[in-house]
Amino acid sequence: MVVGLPFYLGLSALLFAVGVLGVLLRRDPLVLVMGIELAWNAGNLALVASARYYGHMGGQVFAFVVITLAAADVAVGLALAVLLGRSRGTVDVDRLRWLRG
Amino acid sequence: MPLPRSAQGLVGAGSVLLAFLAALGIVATGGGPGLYPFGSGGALTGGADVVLGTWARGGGLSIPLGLWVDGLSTVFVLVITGVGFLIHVYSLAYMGGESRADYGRYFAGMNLFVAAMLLLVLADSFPLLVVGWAGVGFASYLLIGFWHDRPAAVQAAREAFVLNTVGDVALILAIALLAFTTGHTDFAGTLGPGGLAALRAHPGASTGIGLLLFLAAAAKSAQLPLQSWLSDAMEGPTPVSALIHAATMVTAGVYLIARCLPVFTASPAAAATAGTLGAVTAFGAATVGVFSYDIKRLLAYSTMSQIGYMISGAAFGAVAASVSHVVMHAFLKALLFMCVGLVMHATGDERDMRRYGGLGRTLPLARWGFLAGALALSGIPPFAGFWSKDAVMGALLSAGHLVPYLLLAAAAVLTPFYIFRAYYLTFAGEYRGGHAPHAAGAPSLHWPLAALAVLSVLGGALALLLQHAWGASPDWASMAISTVLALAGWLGAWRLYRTGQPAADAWTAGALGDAVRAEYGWNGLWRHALVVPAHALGSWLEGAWEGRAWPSAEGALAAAAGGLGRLLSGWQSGLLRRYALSMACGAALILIYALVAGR
Amino acid sequence: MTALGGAASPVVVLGAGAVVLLLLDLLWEGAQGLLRAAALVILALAAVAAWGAGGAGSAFHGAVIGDPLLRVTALLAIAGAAAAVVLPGAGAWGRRWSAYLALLLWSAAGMALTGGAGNLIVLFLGVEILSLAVYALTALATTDGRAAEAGFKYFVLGGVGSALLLFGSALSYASSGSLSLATAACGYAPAASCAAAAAGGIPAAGAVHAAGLLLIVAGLAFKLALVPFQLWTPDVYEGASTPVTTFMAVGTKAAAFAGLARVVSSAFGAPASWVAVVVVLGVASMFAGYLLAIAQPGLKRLLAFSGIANAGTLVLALLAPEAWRSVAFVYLAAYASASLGAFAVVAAVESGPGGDRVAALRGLGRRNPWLAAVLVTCLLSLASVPPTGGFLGKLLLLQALAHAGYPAVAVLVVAATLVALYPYLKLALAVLGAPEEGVADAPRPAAGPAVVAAVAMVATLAIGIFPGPVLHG
Amino acid sequence: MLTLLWALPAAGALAAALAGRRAAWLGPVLSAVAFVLSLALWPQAGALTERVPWFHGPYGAAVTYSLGLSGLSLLLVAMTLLVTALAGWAGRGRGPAFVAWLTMLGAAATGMFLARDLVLFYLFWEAMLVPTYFLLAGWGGPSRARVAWKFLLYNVGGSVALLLGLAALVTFGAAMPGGPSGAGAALPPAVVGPIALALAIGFAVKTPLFPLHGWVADTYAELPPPAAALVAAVQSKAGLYGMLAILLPLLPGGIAAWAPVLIAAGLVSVLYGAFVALSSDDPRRLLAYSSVSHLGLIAVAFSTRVGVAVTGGVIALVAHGLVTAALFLLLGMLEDRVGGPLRLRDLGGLARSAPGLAGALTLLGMAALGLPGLAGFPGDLLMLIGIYRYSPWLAVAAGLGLVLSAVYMLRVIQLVLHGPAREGARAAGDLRPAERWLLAPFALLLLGIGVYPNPVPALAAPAVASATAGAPVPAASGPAPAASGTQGGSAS
Repeated sequence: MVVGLPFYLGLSALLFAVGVLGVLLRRDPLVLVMGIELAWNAGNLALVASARYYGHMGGQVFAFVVITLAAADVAVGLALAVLLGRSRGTVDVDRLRWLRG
Repeated sequence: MPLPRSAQGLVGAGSVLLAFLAALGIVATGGGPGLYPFGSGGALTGGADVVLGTWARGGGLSIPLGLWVDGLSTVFVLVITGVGFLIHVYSLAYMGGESRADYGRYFAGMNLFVAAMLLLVLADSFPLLVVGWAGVGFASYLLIGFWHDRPAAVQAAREAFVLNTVGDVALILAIALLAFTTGHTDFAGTLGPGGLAALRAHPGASTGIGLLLFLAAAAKSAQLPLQSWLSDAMEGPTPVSALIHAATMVTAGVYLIARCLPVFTASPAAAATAGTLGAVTAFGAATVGVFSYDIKRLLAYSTMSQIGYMISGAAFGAVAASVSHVVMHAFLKALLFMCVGLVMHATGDERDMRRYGGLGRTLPLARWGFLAGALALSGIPPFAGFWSKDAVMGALLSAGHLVPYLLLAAAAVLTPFYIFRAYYLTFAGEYRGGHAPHAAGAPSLHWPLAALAVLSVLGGALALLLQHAWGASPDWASMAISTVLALAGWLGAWRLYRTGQPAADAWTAGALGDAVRAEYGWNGLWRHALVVPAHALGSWLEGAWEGRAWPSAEGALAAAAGGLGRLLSGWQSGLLRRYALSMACGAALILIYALVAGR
Repeated sequence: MTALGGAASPVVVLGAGAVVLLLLDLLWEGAQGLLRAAALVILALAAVAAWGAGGAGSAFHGAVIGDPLLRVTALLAIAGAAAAVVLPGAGAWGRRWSAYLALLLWSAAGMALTGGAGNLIVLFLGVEILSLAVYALTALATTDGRAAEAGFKYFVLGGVGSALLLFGSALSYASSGSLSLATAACGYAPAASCAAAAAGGIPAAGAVHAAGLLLIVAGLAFKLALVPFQLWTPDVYEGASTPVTTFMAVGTKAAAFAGLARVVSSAFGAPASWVAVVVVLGVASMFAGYLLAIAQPGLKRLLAFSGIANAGTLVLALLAPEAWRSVAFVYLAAYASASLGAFAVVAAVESGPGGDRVAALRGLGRRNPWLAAVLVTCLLSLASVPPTGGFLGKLLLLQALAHAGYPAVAVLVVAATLVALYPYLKLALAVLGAPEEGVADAPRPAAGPAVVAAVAMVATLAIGIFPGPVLHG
Repeated sequence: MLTLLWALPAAGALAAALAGRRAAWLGPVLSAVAFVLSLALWPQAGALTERVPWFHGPYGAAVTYSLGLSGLSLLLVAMTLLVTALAGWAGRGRGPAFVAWLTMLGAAATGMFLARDLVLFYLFWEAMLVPTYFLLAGWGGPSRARVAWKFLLYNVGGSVALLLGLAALVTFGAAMPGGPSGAGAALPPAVVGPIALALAIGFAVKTPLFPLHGWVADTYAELPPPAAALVAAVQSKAGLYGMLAILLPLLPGGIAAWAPVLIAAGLVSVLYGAFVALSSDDPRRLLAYSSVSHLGLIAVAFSTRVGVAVTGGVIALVAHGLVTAALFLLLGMLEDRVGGPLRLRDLGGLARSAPGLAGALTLLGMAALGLPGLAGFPGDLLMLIGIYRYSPWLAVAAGLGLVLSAVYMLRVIQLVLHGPAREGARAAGDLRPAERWLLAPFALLLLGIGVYPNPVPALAAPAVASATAGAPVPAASGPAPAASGTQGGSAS
């Protein structure tokens, strides 16, 4: 049974869901960053699979761009997490309630 | 800085005299009262239309600005200016007691009245007639409430004006219906042959117009159902009552119905209604007159009654008879009011007849004047009233309108009774008043009275002349009956009150008398049926709606907006993960919608 | 290829400029005035490039499209950046002042790129460059914890937003086989331009494509702060320093709208499911934005919600296929100038005792008439009262909606305007009313905010009275 | 030249605002100059236009700054400028800022009456709100803040509805009659109904008609009398002018669809206003309710689209403006004498101590209730004739409104003037010469229009014709009224 494109799309949707749930359920900033990365990579997977399916290079190039941007994103994210830890002492996301209303 | 008293008087009376002379000028140049206004088919043909310009034009309707001179208007002009001048002279001395400012204000009011009345009778289109019509109402409002520090006078003035406004609005609606039916608002267009044809083509509309015209006439001439204001209007000075509420203004209604004869010929139903109501008023007012104690109110009811005659006469087509009665009535009623004026001056403005008595000796001129007026009013030949009142009754009898005739006949008996009751109570027997009466007064009070007395006695000739000119032939049979009726009424009063004893009047005191004196409770009816509920509705609306309903509605709106704002700000909880949750839900919803709706 | 007039020239000028600034800082230590002047020069150059790029046609084989939309987006981004450079309040950066300026320029470049995006890759790239720079700008603005909190919140939610955009692009690519925005919505465009998709023929291509397109719309809706993705906006606006907030309010909205317009405009004509989503999001944002603005104590938060509401209104312009460009340009320009003016007043007032509390602003008219005049004009423009630009924008929007056959939506816009009166006019009237006792006199505004305020006020009124040039981008 | 008409008072206002006390007289004087100028333009009424291209909307609809002086706008402009000048002169004691805002309101209203482009009309329409708000907020009575806010919400709400209607009109290329000929594309029938409703709501708030009248009584009660005089004389006319100049000519179909609703609202306003006026004790609120009642009648007359009724409405419009302005100014003089706001209960017997003032109040009161011979009557008469043609029962109800107006206006005259003198009236001195000169123009105009009203309908004829073009003449039960209305002579 040939594993066609829909299967890959299904898998990437699953991955995307896991990533978003990771952001929703966990309180540790680092895990949040991981969740975001997972969601991004789900997109990558779908891109690469469809590029392979259509035989274009477009999808692959897009994947490379996404990978580099993900790296930059993680760098900024971790820096912000460290800054947050230093200035607020705690690292629990739910304690961030100064700004509301 | 008002003018000196004499100058005010001169200007006031002089201007009316000049108007009278001008009127005589019209008569001299052939435009005289001889011109019977209506042509063969009953349409308004005879008469010169002096057009000055366009009063207003818009939307396919053009209202001319002009004067209409024919027999009918000339007669009225002569009466207004003639009797008006006499009353102005009379009031020169009568109003002597007022301050200089009030004296000037009085004559201003009187002149405004005469001007408005002349405009009313000379207008050549209905809108201009309404201008005069309401001007007269406004002048009467000013003059009834002349002594405006007396609450009774102010209340009477307001009641008079409001009821007049009801009449004005009825007249305006009539004009609207006329314009709707005949496409015009001027006399030539509406009452001329073409207009008459249009009216005949729409009997329904003609009846409507007729009824509305009667309602307007009823307001102005104090006929049922809008008659309650006239008796209260006696609060004004006596010369005002004489001019406005006896001789001229109250006859404006008669002029209107006479002028609009074509409408009543086009719809017999309206004519019958107007005629019958006129007769009922004549009879009703006469009964109230019999029981009255206040002499001015008595004369007011007498006027109401006599105008009932004129209205029913005009409505049933006897224009000549009814107009001649207008003229005669102007003479005799002005005369009676002047005599009452002298009596009131003598007795310190006392109006209750029970405190009169024996004034014949102290006021001989007033006594003989009152007698002459009474004889004329009662319709006893050969005095003035007989010729015109009988002509009206004769016309009704010959035309076969039995019920109105019987009512007028009954009134014809009551009239001599109540007027001679007043005569004897005032001038016969002993003086029952407080302080001793003193006869005084300048000559200017006396010679107008004398002139009117002569006219009341010999006026019959004028009436015959007019009726002959307008083609009405006297009816000898009804003359006989009228004479018998008048003498019977006089005999009754003579037998009962000859000695001038107060006991003779005891029978009018009872509960029945009070009810009748209150005009059968009619005044109260108006007040409770309309005035009280109007004020109640007004205060409820202001209290409930303006006071509470609107502000609370606006307050609720503002509160809702604020509340919603606070509710939503709860959503802005500040919790990062809750934000992420609502984002995820949003994306999920969109995804589901895409899969379901997208192709 | 990269002549000054090329479609991508503004991006290049801004990017290179940022690098030059960092080098300058290396050579002259701490010369803040010099760096500020250099930044302004670079921005001016970029503006000229943007003006030229507007008519330059597509570059990089259609990856970047130079048209009036790009010109307007780039110019607004540059205006926002210029305001951020001039307004005070960025002092906390101290030694790292050149880094602040560089990040500003890079973010502006990202906005210009998003504005001119021709295909999905460039769109995603532009959005990410823009976002990353702004996360940093927000977080490092002040030393207290609020900025850090705002920055991190913005980072996490921004990450999820970009994930939506990415996954949407992937699905769209999967079903249509093409990355170009011209055919992104080809599931709905006339069949001719989507021949490639037919060839691929994966099962349920239509549904997958619809999902892809709408997820892209959702991702951009996050950036535009439309309901339900708008929760981050008030916290981030309040947390960040005023110049950064000003830049974000003007630039991000323009860029995100341009991206959305490009994605959606290729699908005009065909009955598409995105219309319903855009209408629902737009109307919800309008009402939520104005209602939430009623009870806001601070002017910055009030302007945040005003931004949400105006974004909602702006998005509705897309419903009119022919007229959306001119309507959007006028509305965007009017919103931008009004926001710039309002934020300039905030910058001037917030250092005073009352801060940007609405209560402290009461009676500003008596104490500082010129500042009050600017604030009132901007508030009137936001409440779309003539003769300001806001009114004209709304008038054109109503016309477009009426002509495009959406009378119901037009009525909703009018109803929302009615609700908008309450917050804006209440504040405007309080400003002009009598001051509360005990509130000290407002400090004389520094040169920066005064200039920005003046320019913004003139721009708001000019758009209202002579909209000619703006109408055609 | 036309721009001068509204630019002069605007310049006067600015001068008064900037130069302070010294230039307070400039506002009224410049308004008076503009008034004279407007009279000078009388012969060219209908022929004068001014047009400057402004910008092109998205659908090629050219929006131009264009002014035009039709007969109707000449009437309203002249009245506005006269009232602005006199009210400004009466109010100059309250400081230059007051005069500035007052004159600015006059200028905005003049501009609106002259505007011949829908967008320009809307600009002036909104511009009228600003000065009224500041007059209220600055010089109002005790609860001025709440009332100013309520005024703003009602009016701006109404004008937002108007914005929707006008925007749609401009989109479909409709242009105001007399303005540059727009694309003139016939509006698609489906759209006509809703646009007419939007415009009707906008105009109804300003007129005010029954459900939307909440703001009138409070606003007139809070505004100082000279300001209330101008607001009452000018703002309420804006609503009705809008109906006549925009709604009727451009959307005949729309009006026909909404006529029953408009007539019902108008009729309720007539009776509601009259009844409430009957029992209100504050003369300012009473004048407000009498305005609601009278303008409701005019709105009914316009909605019937019968030529005679619309002509009558125009005359009544001008008459109401003059009468209400004069009554408010007189009220101001009365309040200066008695000190502070009046309660009808504690007034009385003024006729004794101030005969001049009594005469003025009686004359104006009579004009207000439409006494024939004064300006109120011709308008009421023609309106009733026209309304009768539309439906007899409507005319009867309108007639009831007139009777009620007589009752409540007389009540005011008698409570203030007659009866025993109460302490409130004792201090009142009679009218000073300056005050007599202030009221003289009103008295003259009211008498003039009352006796010879023809110039007014003649001026308004083109506007009436365009407003009632194509209106079905209700089938007269008799022969159709002669179209040309020949002078006298027998009807067909």
